[in-house]
Amino acid sequence: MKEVTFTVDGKEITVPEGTLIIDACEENGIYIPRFCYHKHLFPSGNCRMCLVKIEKNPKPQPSCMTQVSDGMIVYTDTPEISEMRKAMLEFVLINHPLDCPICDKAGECMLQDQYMEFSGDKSRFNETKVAKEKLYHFSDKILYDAERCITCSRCVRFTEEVSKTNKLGILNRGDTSYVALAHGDTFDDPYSYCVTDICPVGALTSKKFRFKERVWYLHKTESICAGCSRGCNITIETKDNKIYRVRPRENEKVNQSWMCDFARDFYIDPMKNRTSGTQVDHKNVTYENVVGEVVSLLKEHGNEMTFVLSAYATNEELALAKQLIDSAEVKGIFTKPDRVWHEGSEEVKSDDILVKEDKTPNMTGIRKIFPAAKDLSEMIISDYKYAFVWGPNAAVDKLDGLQIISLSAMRDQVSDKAKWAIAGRFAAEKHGSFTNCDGIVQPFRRALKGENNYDELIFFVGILKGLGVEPVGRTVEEVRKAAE
Amino acid sequence: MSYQIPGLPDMEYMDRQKRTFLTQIYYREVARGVWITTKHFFRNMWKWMTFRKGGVVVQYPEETRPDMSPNNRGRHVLVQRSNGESRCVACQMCGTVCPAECITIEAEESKNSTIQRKPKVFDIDISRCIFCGFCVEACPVDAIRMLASTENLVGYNRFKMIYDKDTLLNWHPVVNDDVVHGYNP
Amino acid sequence: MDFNILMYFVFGMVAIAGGLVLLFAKHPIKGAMGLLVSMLALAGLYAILQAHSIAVFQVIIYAGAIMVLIIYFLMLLDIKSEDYLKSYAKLVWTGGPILLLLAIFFIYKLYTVFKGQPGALSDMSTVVDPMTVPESFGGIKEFSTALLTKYMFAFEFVSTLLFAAIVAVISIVQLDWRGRKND
Amino acid sequence: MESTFLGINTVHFWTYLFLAGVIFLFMFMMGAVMSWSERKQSAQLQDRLGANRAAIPLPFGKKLAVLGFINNLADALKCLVKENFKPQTENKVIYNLAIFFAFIPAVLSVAVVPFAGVIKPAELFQAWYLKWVPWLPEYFAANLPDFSFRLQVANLNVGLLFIFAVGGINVFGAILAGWSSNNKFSMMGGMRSAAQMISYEVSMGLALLGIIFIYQNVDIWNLVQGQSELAWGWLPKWGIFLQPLAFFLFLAAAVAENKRMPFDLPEAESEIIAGYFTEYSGFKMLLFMFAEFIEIVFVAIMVTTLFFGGYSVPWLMADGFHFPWGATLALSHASVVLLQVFSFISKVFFFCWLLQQIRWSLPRFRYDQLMHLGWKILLPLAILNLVITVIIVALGGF
Repeated sequence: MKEVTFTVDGKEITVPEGTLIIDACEENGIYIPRFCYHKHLFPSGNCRMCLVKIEKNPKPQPSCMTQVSDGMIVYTDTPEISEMRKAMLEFVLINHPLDCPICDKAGECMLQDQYMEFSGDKSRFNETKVAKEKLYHFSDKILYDAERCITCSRCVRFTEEVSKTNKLGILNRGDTSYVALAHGDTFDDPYSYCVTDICPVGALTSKKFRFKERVWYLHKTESICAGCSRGCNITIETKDNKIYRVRPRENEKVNQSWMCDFARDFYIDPMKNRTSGTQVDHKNVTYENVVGEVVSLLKEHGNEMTFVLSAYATNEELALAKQLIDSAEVKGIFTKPDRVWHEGSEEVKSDDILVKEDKTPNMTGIRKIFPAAKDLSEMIISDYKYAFVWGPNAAVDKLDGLQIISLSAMRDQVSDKAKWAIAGRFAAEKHGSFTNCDGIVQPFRRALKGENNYDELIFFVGILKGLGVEPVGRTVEEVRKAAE
Repeated sequence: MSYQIPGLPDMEYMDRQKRTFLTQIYYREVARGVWITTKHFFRNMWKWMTFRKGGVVVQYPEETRPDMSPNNRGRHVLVQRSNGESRCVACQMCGTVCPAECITIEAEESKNSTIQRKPKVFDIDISRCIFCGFCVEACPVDAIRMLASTENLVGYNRFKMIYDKDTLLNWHPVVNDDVVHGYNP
Repeated sequence: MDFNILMYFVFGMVAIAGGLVLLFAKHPIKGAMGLLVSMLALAGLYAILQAHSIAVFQVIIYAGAIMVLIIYFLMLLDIKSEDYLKSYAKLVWTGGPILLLLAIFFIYKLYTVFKGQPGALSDMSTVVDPMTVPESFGGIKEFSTALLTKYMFAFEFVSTLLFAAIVAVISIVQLDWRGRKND
Repeated sequence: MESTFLGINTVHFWTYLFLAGVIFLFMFMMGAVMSWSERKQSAQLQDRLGANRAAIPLPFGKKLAVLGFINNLADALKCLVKENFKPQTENKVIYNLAIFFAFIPAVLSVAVVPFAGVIKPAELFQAWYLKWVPWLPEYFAANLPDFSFRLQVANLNVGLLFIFAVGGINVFGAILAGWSSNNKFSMMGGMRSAAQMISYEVSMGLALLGIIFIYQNVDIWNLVQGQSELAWGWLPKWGIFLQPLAFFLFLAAAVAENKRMPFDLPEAESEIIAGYFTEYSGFKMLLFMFAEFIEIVFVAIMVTTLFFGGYSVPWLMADGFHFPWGATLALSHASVVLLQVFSFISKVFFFCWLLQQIRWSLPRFRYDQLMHLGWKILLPLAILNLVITVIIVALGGF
């Protein structure tokens, strides 16, 4: 692609042809304020916040609508520009209710941030503000506050371009304009929560997160969504070991800036039917006891055992499991579509935006590490006496008559039936990495403290040590390094 | 060597170069110091023996100082609306600014759609509070104030020193009925 | 059993145990503690022999002054046990035979003493019985008189021993410094 | 035939065992009183009220606070039940041994101090106010008519030196605790205490040499006997009158030995936390504190015994008062003994009070000031005092 060179504030920048000024500047560390411009939406240029001075141009130009050209000289920080930003902010704030104390966006609000950074002036507006609808229920997920809205049209463009439902539009004009649905319609979009993320003010808020917690208290952890094999990059926001919300993280290759509503509910809804502790014959015993029993079982009956893998396992755990299977000479390796994580979550079929048919995060990883693994439905029971079942949702009737070792974070028929039951951890509770459907390996960090003192990795390390095999690594980092 | 501060009597400072032997062996200075403390000791003992209080301290929970300033930062209270509800909108400003992290607030939806937000839980842990008054400064709706009174701020049980919303609302304002409808800047 | 005899054995055992700790303790401070206990037990032995002055001076001079200084310097120097042991490992080959000879000599001496007096051990009670020693025995006056007249030379000669020890220590430390310079 | 126990006369054995128990208990009680007066006396002289909160609840809403004594009980209870922290040190043995080195000498050295004169039980229990046990006077009159003993646990003829010997061992408590705690601050505290105690022991010994020369004795019993005599027929030969300079030198040196304010550098809170016992907690710390309080009492006892005539009351002889103007007042043996004990204990109480008063009045010395006072002031003065005393004694002075 052809490259062009231009100058911003006396700094020479070379970018591909066709890049917008606002993007080119941001990549080079110059932040231009904006409300309506979003990287993954088509620019509309209606907020006038991103005006820049371009030499030989009589008027300031919106940087989100202007492509760079060779030899262009741009100024982003002249007195004129900063005056214009101040004026623009004052204009936006004329009818803004300034109810930050009761606004959920407060703390991450673009209007707040840009006012503090680029203006800081006192209001000169003494007249009465225009009162509008404050509680407009778009759907049972999304609430709209027309007073706070600055009609940047990001949400409208999102429904047009990304989710392609075309539900939202802007009604009226001037200071009475607001975002609205068609009469009698609801905003039932599978990606509807995304509009709360892209809304620069607190006009569109999530009902699930409404008044739950102030955003500056939330601890943000970078993670990978375990909802389907797409592997969207997400940020899990927690406080006191509780997930308050999940938001998408920008990744150009995987999910751009979006994620589906299903996955957000998937994380926020409290996990039901969790397993806890370690049991043998439904009696609580210590973790060390169970590890000892499983080790002796693997030593004596390894060749009569089948190993059913979980597609929720991380690559690092799978590497250790492979070592275990090789050293204990386990006979059969199977995998299963352990799809459902909690009851009542609605089944979403695949679509051509993000959601994939395969609802497990790491089936690609299993295929890579265990090319020989067959599906559980192909198993012949009479070949085996014992089954090591990892993860939930194995077909119980396929395991009839076997003695089961269950390692699962979720309680189901298999873990109830298991002779040896070990509680596992949910994806948000451990470190590791998933390989998504396109084969991209994405690491993630633990957001929650697990209830148990051990996770699957520690369990496998313990088993390997019991078998007298030196594990390739004892921490996620060591295993990752050994795999390289 | 003497050194005059206006309004104070002459103060003598020791010139280290001119210390006498008597000063250097300390005994005379020690005797002078002990003499002062002994005078205090016997005066207080005499007061105690004649059933008067010797010390100048205030036995706090039983006694309180009568000369407390009206600006003293004492007990926290929540300001009410005319219907008796708290004026607080649970914005967490006080909890955020609190250096002792003693304020716990949980918000909930108010039935009044103009107010929208109100506290479900509003706890102040008085045993942790350092009475700095930042919460009063931070409050955007003048919902939290501090009374001058410091009565009964102590307790034998630290859980009883956590003041909940009802306790904080339980006071009788002397100000006129300044009602706030919703949040109106 | 007589109380004095009982205490004699107790103090004797403690003294020997302290000496053994001094010899075999890996850490120099523990060795010094062994020596200290040994000193205190020796003072106890003097005390049950009614030699109160000697007992008290034993504690004042050896336990109260010299051991304090030794421990003080051991703490300041912070000798690590292994280096300390290594430098003395060679001394076993010269010190061992000498120790053995001394042990044989003392056993022989004890043997001759008890051979001549079959009831020596049981007679010890009469030796240390408070009734049989004069009232002034072990008093400061008698002790001083004896020390400053009869044992004057021995007393002064022992102080030269201490002087020799100081010279030896300085020479060892200086050797050590020279070694370190080469590092 | 007298019965014996392990070769010791049974009556002697039980008498001295009883005496040792009583005096041990006395020292403990005094330690408790000192820890109380540490709070209440300091409060009084600083216009405060002092500890008065801890109380035992009584029925009808009353409370038993006993002038803050219950605070002491609460403290002891707290120290007993609280978690016992231990430092990560490889010398657990020395760490635990150090407590004994600090505590035992404090109570051991009081063994040679006489609390009263010769006691004759056969006569003593004849007094109507001591006839608590009916058979006791009859038993002593019938079986042991001539039995008498001194109110002193150990009758050593080198008593004063014994005190020095035990005091010398006391240094180990601080120095070993400081070293074995594996803590820089503890180590500094131990070092400071060792340097300080060794320095001041010299002046203390030299100051007491004057006393030894005047009374020509190191036996504490004889020292007190010597002080009971009269000079010129009217002045008691107390050490304070014969050796006034030595008294002041000894007082300063003894406070320094005691590691109390203004010489509390080994445990200077503002600099090195708690010095050598920083790493001790719970009951072990309590023992260190208690040893310190008992040492205050012991310093008071030493001052009383060596400079204020011990148990002696001016002009009181074994059979009553003989005033210098010729009048006499006959007293029974029991009355004399009780007067002596009372005299001794009241003097001790006064000096305990004085020591506390000094401790709460003065700021801490700087380290160079401490060493300056010890080596450049006290030591030359002690030597001067000694020389003058020797000259006077050689000229046949007193």
